[in-house]
Amino acid sequence: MIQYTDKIREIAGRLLKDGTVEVFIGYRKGTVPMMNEPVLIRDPDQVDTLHWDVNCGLNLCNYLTRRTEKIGILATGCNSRNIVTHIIENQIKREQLYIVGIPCTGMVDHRAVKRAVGGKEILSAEQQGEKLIVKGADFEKTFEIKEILQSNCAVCRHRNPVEVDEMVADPVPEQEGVEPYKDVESVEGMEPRKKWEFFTRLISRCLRCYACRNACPLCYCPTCFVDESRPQWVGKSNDPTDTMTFHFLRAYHCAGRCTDCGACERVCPVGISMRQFTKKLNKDAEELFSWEAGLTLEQRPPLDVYRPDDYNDFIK
Amino acid sequence: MKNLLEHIGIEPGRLHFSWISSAEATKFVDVANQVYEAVKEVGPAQVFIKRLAEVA
Amino acid sequence: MANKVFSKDAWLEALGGLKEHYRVFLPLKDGDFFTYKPIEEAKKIHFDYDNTRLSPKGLIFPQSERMFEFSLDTQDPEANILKEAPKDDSPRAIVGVRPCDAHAVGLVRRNFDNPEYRDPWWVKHVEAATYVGLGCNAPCATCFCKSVGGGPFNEEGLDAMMVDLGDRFLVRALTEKGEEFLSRVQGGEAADEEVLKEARELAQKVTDEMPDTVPTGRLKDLPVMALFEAPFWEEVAFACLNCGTCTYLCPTCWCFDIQDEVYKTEGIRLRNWDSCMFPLFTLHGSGHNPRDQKFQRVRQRFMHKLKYYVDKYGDGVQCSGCGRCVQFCPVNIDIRRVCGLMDAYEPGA
Amino acid sequence: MNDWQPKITTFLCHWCSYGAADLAGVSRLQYPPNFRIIRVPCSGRVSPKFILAALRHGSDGVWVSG
Repeated sequence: MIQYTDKIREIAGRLLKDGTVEVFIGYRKGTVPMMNEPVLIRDPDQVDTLHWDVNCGLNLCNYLTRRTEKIGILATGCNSRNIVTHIIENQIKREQLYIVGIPCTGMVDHRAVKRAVGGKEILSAEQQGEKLIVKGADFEKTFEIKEILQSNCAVCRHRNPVEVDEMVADPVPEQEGVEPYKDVESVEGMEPRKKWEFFTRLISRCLRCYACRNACPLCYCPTCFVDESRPQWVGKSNDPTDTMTFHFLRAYHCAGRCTDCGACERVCPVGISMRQFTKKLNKDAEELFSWEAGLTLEQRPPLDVYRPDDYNDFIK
Repeated sequence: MKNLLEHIGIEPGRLHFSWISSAEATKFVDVANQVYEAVKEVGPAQVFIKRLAEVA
Repeated sequence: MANKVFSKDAWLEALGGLKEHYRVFLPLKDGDFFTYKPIEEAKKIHFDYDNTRLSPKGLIFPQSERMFEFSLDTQDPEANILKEAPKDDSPRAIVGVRPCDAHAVGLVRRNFDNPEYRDPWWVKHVEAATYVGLGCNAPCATCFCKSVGGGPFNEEGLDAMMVDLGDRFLVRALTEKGEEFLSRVQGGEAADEEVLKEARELAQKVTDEMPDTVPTGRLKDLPVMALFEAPFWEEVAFACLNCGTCTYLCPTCWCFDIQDEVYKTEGIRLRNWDSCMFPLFTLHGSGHNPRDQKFQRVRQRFMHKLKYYVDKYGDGVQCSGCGRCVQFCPVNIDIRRVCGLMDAYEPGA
Repeated sequence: MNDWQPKITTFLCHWCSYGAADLAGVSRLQYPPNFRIIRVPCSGRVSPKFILAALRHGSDGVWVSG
């Protein structure tokens, strides 16, 4: 990924120098393995801090909300779809953005790597082409990156950005024949009671730290429903019903908007797979409205418009 | 909404939507009966009810 | 003080035999990480974790704790009277605590148990607990306990300390509580001088080899307003998501929020962990929020830990160097780096 | 179990279903008494939060009608 990093630095330097953008949003190399930190730079001299590898799994679109400058931003497939959603929802203007597209072959699931080395401490993780070399105090292990992808990346169908001003490299081939909704289907086959148990167990470790909500570029409301106090919709303790209410409504607010970027899962400190909620909505959006979020600036999202032939079987 | 609620394990018979014009009193009664029967069929709600917080 | 040596199997068996004296909690594997649970839930005990994902503070200061109960039933003669919620303060032994987490108890004590103010529940829970530590033979790369007044074999805050000597554990009592604990543990034999020497040398070696990487020396002398207005906060805070991961995993974060909840005619007053990362933390009833912006909240977290605490108590930093926030911050905001920035700051430069 | 009667929280649009319910009453049409009706200015006023709040408070069913 040295090539990408060099190219990104070159583009960012040029854009900042010629005044196309005032700020540039990218990543810098993290202080711990498999964690990179989003960074905003203003000065062309700082471009050497920019970095790109397979650990850039957050969603940079998150950092666009309520900004007013001209912004250069890196965007993978899912990130660019979120930027499109931001534009459609009037959260940012297209003219404000210079989108630097990154053809993406997926991000590494840091939990899977840690699991694969038996939970031992990882001291370094270096990417070399298609491989990730992980070192600890008493072990060294080489992984094929495609075998340790984040679960959302493994089933990604939009690896190339949809809306760009410039690409850092040629587009990569899209994955064929992925079955993105297999796990959703297996839950759909359960009895209601079993489904409830499945989801209750899924979120039982939740700390209510709201990292999933805050990492999500869709969650930009000035006041979230969990923070509203008149009326108070949901209690603040870690009571299981309150936690379920939070996860349910958080997911529901992403209906028809989620691009399955996986940022929510990536940031969870206790490893909850909350995509189980949003994926069901994505599946419904696709099956009922033939809609995948953020693919075009031309069309309004399905929950935004009325069409006489909308799905309405549920209405008596 | 209904689909996601059902997905997390709320029984399909609990949530109903309908369109009834203000002139359709008979339809209202029909649907009311359907809703009643459906809810009665699934029985008392067991899950997703907030009581006192189950905490330490 | 008593010392005992156990073979590893004998030690596990001995812990199982403590049920009549203590509720025993220890780190158990829960999915991908370790977390403190009652020994009854143990399928397998292994003392080979780096550290638990959540600190043991939750055992003393639960994420949500009932404080009072009340009735709103008008027929009830005691309606609307707050009654203290019953609590189980029978003795408990928390086994396998890393020295950083025990050090943190001392840091938190200044807040919950001081001459001005005493938090009854926190104090009772701590009094009921016996902390049995486990020295760190292999501190993580993210650990910096040595830089903040602790160390991989620091004994402060612990009642007894286990040292892993390969095939055996040396368990040393450090306080009267620890002495009592050790007297109740079945089996084991008194440690001879050789074992003690081996443990001392191990502790010395690990402590010496651990780098002291985070400078904190200048913090107490820097003017508080200068740090407050330092130019680096916006840059530090840029990536922050304002989630509560750092504060919830932190063994020294003590802030809480009080809520009343009512169901029919019964109600409870409970306190929940709160986090200075949340905008709601400082939101006034008027709608005004003095810490409205993200960088202000991030600054608050670091200033509180690394400056206000130091100034108020004339000691330490409010950080035990456990490295949880470093490892699990989803956007890699590293307190070691921020502490370095603060410590090296030259006002006016 | 058979004499158990459900509680059904019902959100009715002022202009449509609420009128229909009124007309049903005026016309002396019989329907089950298990509905706790909340009149809303439009069924579009009903937020998902309302439905969750109804369930969280122990409703056995929720009916939204426009």
